Amino acid sequence: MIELQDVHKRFGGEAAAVAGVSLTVARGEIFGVIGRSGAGKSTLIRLVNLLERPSAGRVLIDGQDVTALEGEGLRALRRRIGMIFQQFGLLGSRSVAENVALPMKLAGDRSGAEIKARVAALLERVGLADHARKYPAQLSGGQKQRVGIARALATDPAILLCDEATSALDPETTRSILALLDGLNRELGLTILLITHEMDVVRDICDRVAVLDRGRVVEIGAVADLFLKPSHPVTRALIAEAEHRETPVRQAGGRRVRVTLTGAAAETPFLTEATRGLEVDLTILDGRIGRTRDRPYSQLLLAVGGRDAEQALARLAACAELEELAA
Amino acid sequence: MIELQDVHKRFGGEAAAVAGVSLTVARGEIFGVIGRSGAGKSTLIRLVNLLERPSAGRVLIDGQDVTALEGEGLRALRRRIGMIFQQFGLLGSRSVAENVALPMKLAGDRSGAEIKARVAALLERVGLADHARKYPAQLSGGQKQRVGIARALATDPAILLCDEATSALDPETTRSILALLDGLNRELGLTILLITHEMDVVRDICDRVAVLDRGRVVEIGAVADLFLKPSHPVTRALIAEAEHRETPVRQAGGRRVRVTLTGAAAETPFLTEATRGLEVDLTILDGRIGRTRDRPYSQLLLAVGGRDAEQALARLAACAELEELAA
Amino acid sequence: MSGWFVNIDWRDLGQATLDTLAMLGGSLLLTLLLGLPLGVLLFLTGRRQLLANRAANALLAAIVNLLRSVPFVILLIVMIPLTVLLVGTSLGVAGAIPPLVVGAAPFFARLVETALREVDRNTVEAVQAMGATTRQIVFRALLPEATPGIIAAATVTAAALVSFTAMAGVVGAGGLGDLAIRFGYQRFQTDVMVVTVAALLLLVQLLQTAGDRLVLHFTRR
Amino acid sequence: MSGWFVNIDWRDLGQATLDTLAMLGGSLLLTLLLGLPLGVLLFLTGRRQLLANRAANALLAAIVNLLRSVPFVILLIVMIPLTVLLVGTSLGVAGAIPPLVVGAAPFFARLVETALREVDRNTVEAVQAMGATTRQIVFRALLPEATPGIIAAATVTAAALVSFTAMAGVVGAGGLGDLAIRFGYQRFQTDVMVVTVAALLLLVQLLQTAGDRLVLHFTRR
Amino acid sequence: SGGGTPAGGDASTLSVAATAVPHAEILEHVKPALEKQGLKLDIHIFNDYVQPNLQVDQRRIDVNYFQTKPYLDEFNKARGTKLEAIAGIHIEPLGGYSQRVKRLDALPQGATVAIPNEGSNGGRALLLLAKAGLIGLRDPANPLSTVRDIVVNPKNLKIRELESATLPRVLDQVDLAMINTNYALDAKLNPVRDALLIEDSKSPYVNFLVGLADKRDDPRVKKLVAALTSADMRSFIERTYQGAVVPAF
Ligand SMILES: Nc1ncnc2c1ncn2[C@@H]1O[C@H](COP(=O)(O)OP(=O)(O)OP(=O)(O)O)[C@@H](O)[C@H]1O
Ligand SMILES: Nc1ncnc2c1ncn2[C@@H]1O[C@H](COP(=O)(O)OP(=O)(O)OP(=O)(O)O)[C@@H](O)[C@H]1O
Ligand SMILES: [Mg+2]
Ligand SMILES: [Mg+2]
Repeated sequence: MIELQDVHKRFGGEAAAVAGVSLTVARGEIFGVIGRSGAGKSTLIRLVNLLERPSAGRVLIDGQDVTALEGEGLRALRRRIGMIFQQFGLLGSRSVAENVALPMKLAGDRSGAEIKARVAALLERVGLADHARKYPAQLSGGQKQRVGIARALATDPAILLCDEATSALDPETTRSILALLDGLNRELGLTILLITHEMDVVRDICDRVAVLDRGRVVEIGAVADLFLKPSHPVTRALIAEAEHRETPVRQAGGRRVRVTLTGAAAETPFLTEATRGLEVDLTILDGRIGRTRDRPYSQLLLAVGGRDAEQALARLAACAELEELAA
Repeated sequence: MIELQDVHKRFGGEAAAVAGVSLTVARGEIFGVIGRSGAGKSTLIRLVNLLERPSAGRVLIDGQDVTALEGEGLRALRRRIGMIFQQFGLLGSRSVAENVALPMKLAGDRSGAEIKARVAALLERVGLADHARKYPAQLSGGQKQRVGIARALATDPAILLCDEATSALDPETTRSILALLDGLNRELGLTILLITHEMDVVRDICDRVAVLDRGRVVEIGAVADLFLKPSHPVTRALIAEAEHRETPVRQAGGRRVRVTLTGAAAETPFLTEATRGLEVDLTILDGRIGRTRDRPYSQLLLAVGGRDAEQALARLAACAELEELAA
Repeated sequence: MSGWFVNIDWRDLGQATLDTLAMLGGSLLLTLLLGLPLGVLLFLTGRRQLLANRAANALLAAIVNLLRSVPFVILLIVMIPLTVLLVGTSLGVAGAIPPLVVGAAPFFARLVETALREVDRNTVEAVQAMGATTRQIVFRALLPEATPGIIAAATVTAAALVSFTAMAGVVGAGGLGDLAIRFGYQRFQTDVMVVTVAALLLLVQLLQTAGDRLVLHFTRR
Repeated sequence: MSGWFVNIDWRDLGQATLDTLAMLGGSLLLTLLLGLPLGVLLFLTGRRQLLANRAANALLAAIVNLLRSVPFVILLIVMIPLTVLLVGTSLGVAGAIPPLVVGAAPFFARLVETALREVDRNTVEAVQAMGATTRQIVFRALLPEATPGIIAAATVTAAALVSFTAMAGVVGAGGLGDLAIRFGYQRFQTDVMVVTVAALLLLVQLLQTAGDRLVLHFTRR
Repeated sequence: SGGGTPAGGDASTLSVAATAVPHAEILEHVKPALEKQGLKLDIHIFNDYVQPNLQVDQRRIDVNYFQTKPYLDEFNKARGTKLEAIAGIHIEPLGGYSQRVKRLDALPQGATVAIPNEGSNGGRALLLLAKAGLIGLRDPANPLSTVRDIVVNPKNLKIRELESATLPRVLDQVDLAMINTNYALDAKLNPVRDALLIEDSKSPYVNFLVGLADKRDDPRVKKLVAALTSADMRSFIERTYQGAVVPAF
C-alpha cells in the first residue's frame, strides 16, 4: 500500500535527514517506526503525504508513483490519508469541535447534521465531549493531542500517519486510543504507519517495525522478533533502555542465561517443569512477560545455581530459546 | 522546600483545574506527579513559579509565602527555579546555543567565556553538540525538548520543574536525561518536581509521587508503595495500563496469587525455594521485575496448580506478600 | 481674538463631519474588499509560499508599490477619467472615494501580507495534509488564523484613510480635514482648526477602540 | 505635444531626488527610533500584558491617535515653532523632518504594537519563568521574536513617509513629490509627473525589496 | 534691519519667496540683469499661500511675490502681521470657462459653477459672477465674500468649491468654472479667446511684491522693484503670457 523506494531527504547543507530508505507497508498493516531522537522519523512520515518532497527516490501509494503529483491529484491522495502531528497543528482560531469538523467540511461530502453527529461521536471516543467549545489555547497538552487524533480520523481515511500520536497521553488514555486504532485496523482495514518512542505502543499494536538510525533503516521485522532478538546495536539500546535489558537489575551467583519463549510455549509452567525434582537455585534477575499484538512471550534473565544446574538448563533448552551470558 | 497549602486554580467559568491541593516537596527530593490527561498537572506546576496565580490557597518556597510576590522578589525566586515546559517555549529567533545561553545572560553573573563553555558542556550532555547553530524550527521534536532541558539547567537552579520533560524522547535518550537529573539531585541536592505520564520515569527516578485527579490529590506516597500496592482506582488504572496489570496476559489453571517481594528478598531464588521437592505447576501469568529508584522488587502473577500447591503457597507466604485473586 | 469659537459655523461643521464619515464609510469598505485579496495574492505568490511565482509576485508588488508611490493629490487628478467612469463624477464625496480606495488598498494589502506571514506554518501544513485546495487553505486556515492581525491592519488603514480625506478638498469633497485646512490654516481661524482636529481625533479614537475590541474578541489565547 | 520630456529639467529632478532621499533618510531613522519605544509601551501597557495599565495605555493611545488625526499639512504648520526650536528652521529639508517624524512615528508605533501581539505567549512565559525583568523580556524575547514583523512594519512606514514627503513642498522642502505636484499637477506638465512618479516608484520598490530581504533573513522557520 | 539678511547671508543677496507661475518665472527673467548689478536673487518656490508670508514676517525671507492686496489684508488682519504691499507688478485675470455653453446667458437653471476653494480666490470668483449679474452678494465690494453671502441667485446656480489647479481638469463635469489664468494657460486654455467672462485691468487683484515696512527702503529691494517694473519686463510679460498675465505698472 505504501512503498518507499530509496528515498532521500536533505535539508540545506545538513547531513541527510532521510538517507536512502526503502520499505513497504502492506494494506491493513500497522507498521511502526522507532529510532533515536533526530533519527529522521518525522521527516520520513512527512514524505508519505508529500509534506516534504523527497530529494531523491520514489514514494508509491497503491502502486502509483505519487512523488510527481501536483494539484488535484495530490489533494485527492491527501484526502485519503489522515495525519496526527507531533506538534498537533491545531487551528488556534477554531474551537475543538470546529477543528475536528474541518477535514469533513473541506471534503464537502457530508451534510451539516452528519458532521455534527460525527464530531460529537469522535470527541466522545477521545474523551473530550466536555471540551467541544474550548479553544486549543485552553486545553492541556494531552487534550490537544486528542483533538489532533479525532481530527485525523474524521474523514475515515484509508491510511493513517501517526507522528508520536500518544506522546502527550497518560497510560490509560494511551491504551484507549490504541484500542480505538486497533479496532479501526481490524474492522475497517485501516493501514497505519506509526512513529513512536514508546516501546509499549509498538509492542501493543504494531505488526511490524522498522528501526531508523541517522536516516537509514538498520533493522526491520515482526515486532516479537525485534523485541526478543534485537540484532542491531541501536535496536538493542532502544529496547534495552525501555526494558532495563542490558544491565540486570540484580545480582546472584550461578550461570546466567536468557530464556525466551514465544507463542503457546510461553503459557506453560516451564519453570517448574524444568526444575522439578532437581536441586537448583533459580533467581530471576530480570524478566519481561507480555504479549505482542497477537503473540504471548516470556523472557527471563535467570541465574541458575545448585548441583543440578546443568540438567535444569538442558530441560529449559528443550522448550525455550536459551542464550548464555557472561556472568 | 516547596509547600502547597490548599491551592485552587480556576480558569473563567470552567470547573477548577486545581481544586484544593496540599503537598510538600522536601529539599533534595524528586517528587513525581501523575494523573490522567487534563487532571491539572501542568496547571499545578505552573503555580509553583507563579506563572499562574492561585485563585485561592498559598504557595510556600523555603517557608516563605510567595503567592503575594511581585517585581524583584518574584524575579529572584524565579531565577532559582528552572523549568522545562511541555510545549518547550523556545525562542524561534535564537539558535540552539543562544537559547541555552539566555538564562545565564539574563542572570548576568557569568562572563561571556564562561557562558560559552557552559553552553557547550550542556549541549554535549543532552547530545546536541552538533546542532548548536541550528534554529528551533530546524530541530526534531526530541531535539527541541532537549534544548529546553539544557536551558532549564543552565543557571544551576535549586529547584527544577519538569512538565513532561522526556515525553518527546526515545527510551535511550530518556534514560540519559534521567541519569543527568539523578546525578544533579544526588550531587548538588537539586530538588525536582516532575510531571510525567511515563510510569517508567516515575519508577526510575522519583522518591515520592502524588496522583492527581480532577484537580485533587487522590493518593500520595513512596514510589514502590504506590506501584506495588496502588489503592485509588485512578492510580490502579494508570499503573495497570502502563504495566498490563489488571488483565493478565495469559491463562492457566490453578489458584491465582500475586506475589510481591521488595528489597533484599526480591533478590533471592524464592521461586525454586518455594517449589523445591514439591509436586507443583507454577505458570507465570504476568510479572514485573525491576527496581524503583533505590529498591529492587519482583511482582509475579502466578497460577499455582499440582498436588502440593497449598504447601508451595505457604512457603511463598513466608518470604513474600501474597494476595489471592479470583481465578 | 474676540472670543473662542466665533468663526465656527456649526452647520458647516456638521456637514463636514457627515462628508468625512461618508468618505470613510464608502472608501473603507471598498479598501478592505480590494486590499484583502490583493494582500492574500501578494502573500501566496511570495517565496516558498503556496502559489510561489516570482513573476506574478513581482508584478503585484510593482502595482502595489506604484500606487503607494503616487502622491495622493496626483492620484486624485490622474484618476479623474476612471473616477468619472466608475461613479459618474469626479467631484464631491463620490468623486473622492475611488482615489481614496486606490490609495489605501495597496497599503492595506501590504499589512495583510505581513499578518498572513505570522500564521503558524504547522497549522497551514496540517490543513494542507487534509487535502485542502489553496482556496480552502486561504479561507479555512490563513484568514481565520490571521484575523486579529488583519483587524489591526484594517484599523490602521481606517485611520490613514481619515488623514487621506483631508486632501479630498482638491476635488471638492469637503470633510473635516478640508475645513481644517481651508479655514484653520488658510484663513487663520485657529478655533476652526482646533474643533475640526478634535472631531477627527474623536473619530480616530472610536475607530481604534472598536478595532482593539475586535482584535481582543478574535484572539483565542 | 511637442515631444516627451520637453519640460523636464534633469538637474531639478536630480535635486528633487536628493531632497527626497534626505527627507526620507533623516525622518525614517528618527521615526523608527521614536516609534519603536512608543509601540513597545503601547503593547506593554495593554490589556493582560506585562505592564497592563489602563490609564497609561489610554493616554498613549490618545497621543498616538491625535497625531494620526491631524492632517499632515496642518501638522507641518502647527509644528513650526517646535520645528524651529529643534532644527533651527522650519524651511527646506531640515524643516520638513520633524513634522514627518511626528506624523509617521505614531503610525509605526501602531504597527509595532500589532507585531508584538503576534509573539507566541509560550515563549514570553518561558523567559518570564527565568526571572527576566520587563526590560529583558522586551529586549531579549519580544523584540527579537517580532523582528520580521517589525521590519515589515518599518518597510510600510518608509513607503508612507515617501508619500508624506510629497506634501513637504508646503515648507519649501522640495523633493520628487513636490515636483510632481508643482509641475505635474499645477502646471499640467504630464511628462514631469510621469518621470517623478517613476522615480518615486523606483524608490519604493527599492525600499520594499530591501525590507522583504531583511524579513526573510530574520525569519527562522 | 535687525535680522539682517538671514536667508542670503550677505548684503548683496536678496531672498524672495514666490509661487512657481508666473512669479518665479518673472523673477528668473530679471535675475541675470540684477546679478550684473551685484545683486543675487535667492528664489524660494512655494506651492502654498501661508508660508511665504510667515517666513517674511519672521524675517527668514526678505520679501515675497505671490499675492493680491485683498489676500494680504486678510492675512494681516487674521495673523496680526504688518506686512506691506511694496509694489504692484501684474494681474492674472480670473476668467469663467465652459465646455457646455457658448454664452453666459445660455447657462441653464441649476447649473453647476465651480470656483476656487481658497478664501481670496473664491471671493474673487464670486465678485466676478456678481459683476456679471449671475448672482447677488450681500456686500458686492467685499473681496472675502463666501458662498454664504449669496443673497440673490436667479438661476439657482450650484456653487462648487475646488482646488484651483483642479478646475481645468473638471471643466467637462461642470457648466462653468472660474479659473485663474495661470492654471488656464497651463491647461492650454486661451483666456482671450475661450473665457466667457474675465477680469479687466481695473481688477483689484494685482499681485504685489510684499515685505515688512523696513524693506521698502532697502536698496536691494529698490533694485528689484525697478527691474520688475521696467519696460523690458512689460514686453517680457506681454510676449510670454499673451494676455494671461497683464502688467500692472
Ligand atoms: N487557559 C485555560 N482556560 C480554560 N481552561 C484551561 C486553561 N488551561 C487549562 N485548562 C483546563 O484545565 C484542566 C487542566 O489542565 P492542565 O493543562 O493542568 O492538565 P494536565 O494535567 O497538564 O494534562 P496533560 O497531561 O494533558 O498535559 C484541563 O481540563 C484544561 O482544559
Ligand atoms: N527544516 C529542517 N532544517 C534542517 N534540519 C532539519 C529540518 N527538519 C529536520 N531537520 C533535521 O533532520 C533530522 C531528522 O529530524 P526528524 O524531525 O525527522 O527527527 P525525528 O526522528 O522525528 O526525531 P524526534 O524523535 O526527536 O521527533 C534532525 O537532525 C533534525 O535536526
Ligand atoms: Mg519527530
Ligand atoms: Mg500538561
